[in-house]
Amino acid sequence: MSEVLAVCACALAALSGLPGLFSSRNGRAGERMACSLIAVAGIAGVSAAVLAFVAPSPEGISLRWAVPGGALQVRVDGLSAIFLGQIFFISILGAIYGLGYWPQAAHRENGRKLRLFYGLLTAGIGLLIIAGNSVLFLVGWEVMALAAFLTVTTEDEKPEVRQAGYLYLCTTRAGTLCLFALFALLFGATGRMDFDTHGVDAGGPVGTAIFLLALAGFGLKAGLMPLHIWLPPAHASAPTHVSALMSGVLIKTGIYALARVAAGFEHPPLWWGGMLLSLGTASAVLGVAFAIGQHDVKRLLAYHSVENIGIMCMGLGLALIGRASGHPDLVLLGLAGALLHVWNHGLFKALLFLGAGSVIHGTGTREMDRLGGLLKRMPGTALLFLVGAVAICGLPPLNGFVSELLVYLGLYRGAAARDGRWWIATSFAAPALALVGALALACFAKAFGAIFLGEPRSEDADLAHEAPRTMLGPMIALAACCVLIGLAPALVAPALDSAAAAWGVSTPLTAAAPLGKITLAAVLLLAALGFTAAALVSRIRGSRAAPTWDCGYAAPTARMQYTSSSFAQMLVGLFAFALRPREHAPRLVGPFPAAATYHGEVPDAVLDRILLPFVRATANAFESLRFIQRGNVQAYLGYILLTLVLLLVWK
Amino acid sequence: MNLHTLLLDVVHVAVLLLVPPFLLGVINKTKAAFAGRVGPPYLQPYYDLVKLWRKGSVFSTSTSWVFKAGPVVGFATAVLAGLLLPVAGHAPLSFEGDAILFAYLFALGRFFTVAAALDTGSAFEGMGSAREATFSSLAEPALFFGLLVLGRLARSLSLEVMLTGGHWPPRSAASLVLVMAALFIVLLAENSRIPFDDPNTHLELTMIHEVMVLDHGGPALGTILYGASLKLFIFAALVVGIALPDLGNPWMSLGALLTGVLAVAVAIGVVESLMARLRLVHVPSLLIAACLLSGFGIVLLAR
Amino acid sequence: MQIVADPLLVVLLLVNFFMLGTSRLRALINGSAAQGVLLALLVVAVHGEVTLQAALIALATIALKSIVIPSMLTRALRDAAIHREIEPVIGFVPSLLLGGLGTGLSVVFARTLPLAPEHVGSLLVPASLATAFTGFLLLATRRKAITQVVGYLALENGVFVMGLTLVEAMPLLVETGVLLDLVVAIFVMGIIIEHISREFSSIDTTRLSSLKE
Amino acid sequence: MALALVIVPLAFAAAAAAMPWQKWRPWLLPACGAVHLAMTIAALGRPEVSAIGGWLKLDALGRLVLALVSVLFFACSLYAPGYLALRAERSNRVFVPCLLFFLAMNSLIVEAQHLGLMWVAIEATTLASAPLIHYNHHARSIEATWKYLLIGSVGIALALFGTFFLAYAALRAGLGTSLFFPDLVREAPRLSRPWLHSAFVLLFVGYGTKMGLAPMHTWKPDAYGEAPGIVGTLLAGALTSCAFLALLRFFQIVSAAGEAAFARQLMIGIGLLSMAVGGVFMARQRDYKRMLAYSSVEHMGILVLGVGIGGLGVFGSLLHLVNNAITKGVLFLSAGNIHRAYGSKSTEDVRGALRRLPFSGALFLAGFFAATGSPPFAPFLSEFTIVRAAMTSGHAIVGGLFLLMLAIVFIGMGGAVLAVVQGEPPAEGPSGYHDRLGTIAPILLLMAIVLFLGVYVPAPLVALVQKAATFVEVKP
Repeated sequence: MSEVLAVCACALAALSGLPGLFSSRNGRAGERMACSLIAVAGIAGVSAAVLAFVAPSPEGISLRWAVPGGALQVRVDGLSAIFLGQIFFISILGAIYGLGYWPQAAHRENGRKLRLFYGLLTAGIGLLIIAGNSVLFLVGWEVMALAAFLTVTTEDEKPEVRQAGYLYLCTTRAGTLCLFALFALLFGATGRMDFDTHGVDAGGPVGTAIFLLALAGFGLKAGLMPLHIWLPPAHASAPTHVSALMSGVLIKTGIYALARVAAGFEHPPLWWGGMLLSLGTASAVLGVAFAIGQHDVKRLLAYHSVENIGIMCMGLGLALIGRASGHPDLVLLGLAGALLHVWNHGLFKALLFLGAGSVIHGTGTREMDRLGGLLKRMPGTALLFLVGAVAICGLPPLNGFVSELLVYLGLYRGAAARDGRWWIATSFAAPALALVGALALACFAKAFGAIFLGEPRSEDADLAHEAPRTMLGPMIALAACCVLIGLAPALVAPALDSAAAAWGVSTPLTAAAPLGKITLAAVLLLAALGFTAAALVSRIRGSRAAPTWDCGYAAPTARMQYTSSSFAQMLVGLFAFALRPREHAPRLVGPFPAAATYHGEVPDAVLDRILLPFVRATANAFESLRFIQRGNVQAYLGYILLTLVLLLVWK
Repeated sequence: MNLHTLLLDVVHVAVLLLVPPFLLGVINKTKAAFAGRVGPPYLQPYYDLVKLWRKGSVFSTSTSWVFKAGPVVGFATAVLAGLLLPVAGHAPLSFEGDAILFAYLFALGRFFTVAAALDTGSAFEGMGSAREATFSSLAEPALFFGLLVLGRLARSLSLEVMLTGGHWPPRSAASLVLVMAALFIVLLAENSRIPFDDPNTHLELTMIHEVMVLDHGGPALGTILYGASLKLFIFAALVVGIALPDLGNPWMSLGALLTGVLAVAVAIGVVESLMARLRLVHVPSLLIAACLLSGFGIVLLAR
Repeated sequence: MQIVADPLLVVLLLVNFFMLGTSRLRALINGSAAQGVLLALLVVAVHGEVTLQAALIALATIALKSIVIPSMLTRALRDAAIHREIEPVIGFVPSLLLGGLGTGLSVVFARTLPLAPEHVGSLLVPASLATAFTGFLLLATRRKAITQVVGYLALENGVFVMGLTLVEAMPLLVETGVLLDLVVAIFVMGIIIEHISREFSSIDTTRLSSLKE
Repeated sequence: MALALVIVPLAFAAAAAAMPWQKWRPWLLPACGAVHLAMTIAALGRPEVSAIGGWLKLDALGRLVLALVSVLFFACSLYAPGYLALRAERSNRVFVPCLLFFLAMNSLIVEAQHLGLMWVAIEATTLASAPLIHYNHHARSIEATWKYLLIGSVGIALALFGTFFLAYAALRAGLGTSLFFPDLVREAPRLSRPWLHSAFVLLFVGYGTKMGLAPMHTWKPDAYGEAPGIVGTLLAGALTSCAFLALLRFFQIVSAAGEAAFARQLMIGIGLLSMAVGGVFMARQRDYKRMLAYSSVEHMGILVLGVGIGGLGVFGSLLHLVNNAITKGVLFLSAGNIHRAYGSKSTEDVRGALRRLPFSGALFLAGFFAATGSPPFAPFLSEFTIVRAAMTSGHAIVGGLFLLMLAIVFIGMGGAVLAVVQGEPPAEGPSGYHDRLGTIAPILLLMAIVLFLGVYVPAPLVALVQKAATFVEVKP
């Protein structure tokens, strides 16, 4: 039943943009139609996910499919349902948001195209998540990748958008080719075209190759450091509600597929988990460190996706370690932590992107150093962004805390293990995660502060306007979910249990983690906050207002405020060994130095310092091979002669 | 829940709310003693708090509700964190993983304190908030390494078990000493004491925490100071809790803990009297050293 | 038959060297025409008797390779008003040396191929390989379009010699088709040469290198 | 029927040459294309199609290639009137008959069962296509034609050499006068090995030149770059397929002789080399039509590589033959439209095709995705099948290199394609070309086929490919 619903949802989503193509360029009918279709598809998709939790049907549907190696094999188990629900939920909200953010009336050139590919993107993700056959999976995977590329390049008249699109396209293809190899190897090992890895020797060369290929192919999609290079520019270039979908859902498909492939390996070698845990940790720490150095709010959010993907990989790595070492509680906590974080990150990251979109909509800029003081001009957006910011930092009482707590619990369980020496690895991961939390806090304090607090730093910011209801509504829904999961995590425990069943875990999560106590603590926290606030408010009622004191400085201006760059400078300096920031600092001479400007930026070190030089060198090497084809027909004939002689000698 | 536990909980809350300002008094007395002065009375911090609470307040036109939320969240999170800590051999709120909540509650408080500072639009307060965010992110791993050592020894991630377990194997002593040293450094950093910060200075350019509250006055400032003293008490209790053995009797535990906390206050006073404030650029080094200390604690456990 | 064929083949090889060594285009074309005559004679020689098929093929060969094509090339030569191959990619002496090397290799290579009883000891296979190699060498080392056509002819002649071993196997229809294709190919090449000399006012193929990479 | 497939186009060609009306002559193309397609369908429906005492016969391999040639030619013939109407200034008196003659010769290649006859037909296609490449009559097209003619003729001469070698091997085996493929395959184990090896090398190099395998591919970028899109399509889709068919016929003989291992090594090596050359020259390629030619080199490499891997790989390769031909149609025809509109082949001048020519631009982009093996387009299925074959038959390293080449190709080709389709178009050029039904509908048809074959491979096609694969891989 849920499979049928899910397939219908995908089909509807894929077609959602089509009617719009035939409607007028100026009318609103097309966009409303697309939005309603997505909404219907989304409701079907979310119901499919819920149904799968309530009444799981492990068999799925399998029909013949007339392509070589293909079968129309579709199943929605707990693991798929987690992701399925998320994609359709966020897709609906994004589509509604798009009505206000990217109205046809204001984007006559590309509005219809964008909606077409938005629907296809949703459908592609949905399809790959329910696909049980590898050809079907690859179809969904690539539809997703191409649709994402086409949405990212919606504004292809801008050079930076074209660059981002090209980079994304190349990296996603590299990943897809890894998957070709992965599935071909799996086919060779099992003779089947699905995710079933039973019978593959995990420790052998084929098993190793499969794991490494999965790590590369899915890691590229997920944006695991150092494979994250495409992610910041692509997220920054896409229309914001697409960024929300990409960051919230698209990159998670990598996590989904990794969890799916790993699920089949009953006895993975210990180093698999260790590697995933280390990569996840590195990704989390460096992701957030890069985020701190950004000026562009969307790039900042994109780097946080790298960070959060790292946290999810830490969870998955922990689960793999648990399997390898025979600790089912680690498997449960790691997997549940990772999967809950998938949901949570989808919610708060979408919320933050939509919030950033409202800011861009209201001010026309994404440069944080040109913003400020928006809280008074966009109170709703500010509050919702704040909710997202607190959630993404993993702070109680919101949802981010719950999933991070699960991962911490797992890491501590691992650290307390008495068999072997692997516990040391997990015990270094926990403090790293703490560092990540603290850096994320610094980063979002900076972002929230620079955008919404203080005084506006530019005229754009001064004249900002609040977003329309179509944009605020989806954000409210997301924020409500963040709060709900944060306050009552026990609600989602059954879903996580059902997903963990895919990994053969049968212990309920409530038995392994104090979900009820989290609710109690959250309620107590709210009570304490309420009480303190009430007391303070009653005392300060009727207080006076005056300009900021600022130690008695006589003429404060908005330009004197700490900017996001200055806020980040110290942290960026601490991580300079990895971030390689570029600074253009003036030399100030004499007691009354002349006016000077400071400029600092943190470009992507992996992309700028490793990948691009490598690509350039390769292309140059290729170019130097061009002499082969110099237009000289004698040489061409000579090649034929040479080939002939060589082959005749060889044979 | 029996009556005895309820009584203990009430005592816990009472101690938590009443004792902390006293620590400030002890510190100031200690410093005065070193300087050869009489110093303010032990109860002076209480008088200050009452005075501040009675004052009127002025708010900057740049600020919004976030500015007022800073003190509220800072105080409320400290109170809740206090509930997680065993004061009389027992914590009112305790569960597996509450140590994480403990750390993250302070983080929540920090987020709003920093945001409140940025809300003023003042360059000084921005500077302070940037420093606060930077240094605390370095202190965090040290704290977690410490918690990890305790967690591995106690096989639990609940502060109550970790701090009242008490029967550590002898060979873990070295690790515990390292952890205590690291946590003491974290305590100094988190509570803006010398050598990280000077609560008495008036040179705003060099300050961290104090500079963030420049624009707060009256009741709001009072709430902040009260919250800060709570935080000091809680960190001191954490450090002392590691050292204290399990005494069996809650009242004896309480007495021992309070004695220990006062001793920590004296130690802080001694440190502040003997040391100068570090140059700002050296602060990260000290914090990283703290991380290394507690990280080494883990490595020692692996013997 | 071998008694007649082998001397003819030796002459063919000598003509090859002549073509590699000469710089005068007219001489080159004449050499090619001479090869045509030799081939016609070889057809008869290899058949052992003058059958109708052999006579037809021999006549057609002479007509095409010694009369039609050479006269066409000569006309093109006259139109383009050139006489010499000035700067070959590889000089004439090295060309000769390479040609010698190629001929030697052809002999060595031919030895690795087991022959049918009636061809054992015959020079047919090595001569065929050597002539084809010579043609290839002309194609790859000469700059004038006409020289290249002659090279192509020589290549075809080499192939033709190989075909002589198969006189019984190849049906007349196919032989005719092969010859016809050859003529049309040369004819089309002639047309293109004409276009080249009109468009570039030269038939030097070094001018033809604007399409590259 | 077998004879009609050759004769009818020849008759149309004669009619076209005789027809005096420039305006109506192009319409003979769709007429002939339709008739040919109908005849092909009818022929495919019959179990046995042969003529002239077995000289012409449709075997399993022939059926596959004939179907593909016919469909491709039909689509091109639909495109031709619209295209030639745009080029009204130029006489089509040679162009149209040559196209029709080309079709006739392709049919002949496919059906020929005699070694010599097939050679004659292939040589004839070279001659027929020379005027087609020369269509534009400017300096560059002359140069391209000359190179094409010379290199093609040399290749063909080598193939003739190889044919003679093979014939000699047969002669020595005492097979006497029969140079029919079925006989050769049957008697293959008796063929002399040294002659057979040399023959295969010569034929491989000879027909490989025709097919455009590296390093014999050098004529390809010139010819494809200068020829009109419709000619590029037929060369890259139909002619290369016919040359591949010729190669497969000899591969069949070699494998029937039990010497497949030797041929496979050669094919894998040359296949990878072709892909590498394609990749190297597509990187930073500034001429998008030449880029398509290198893409064709790459795909020829994939074809022989698939056969070299063997087993499932042969199936994948033959499927890819179909998919590649049709995809190339989309690419060449849409690139032709873009060329027409901008009057330039350089990616430096051509920008924003998606805006200026929404249909051609989108089709070009989609064709690029398809050609590089993106699901859900058809080439994905065949390429993935080849990867599977490589990974399951112990050719894991070959499979890895194959994927690496695909990645390089994608990056190189993507750069050029995106440069063409994206961005803000420059000011309107002099041509004033805009997408119209006549020049778009045929490409849409081809694209629809590519997409359709990507999500559903009809059982008859699978059977056709399967039969052809079994046919090619004869066990000794």
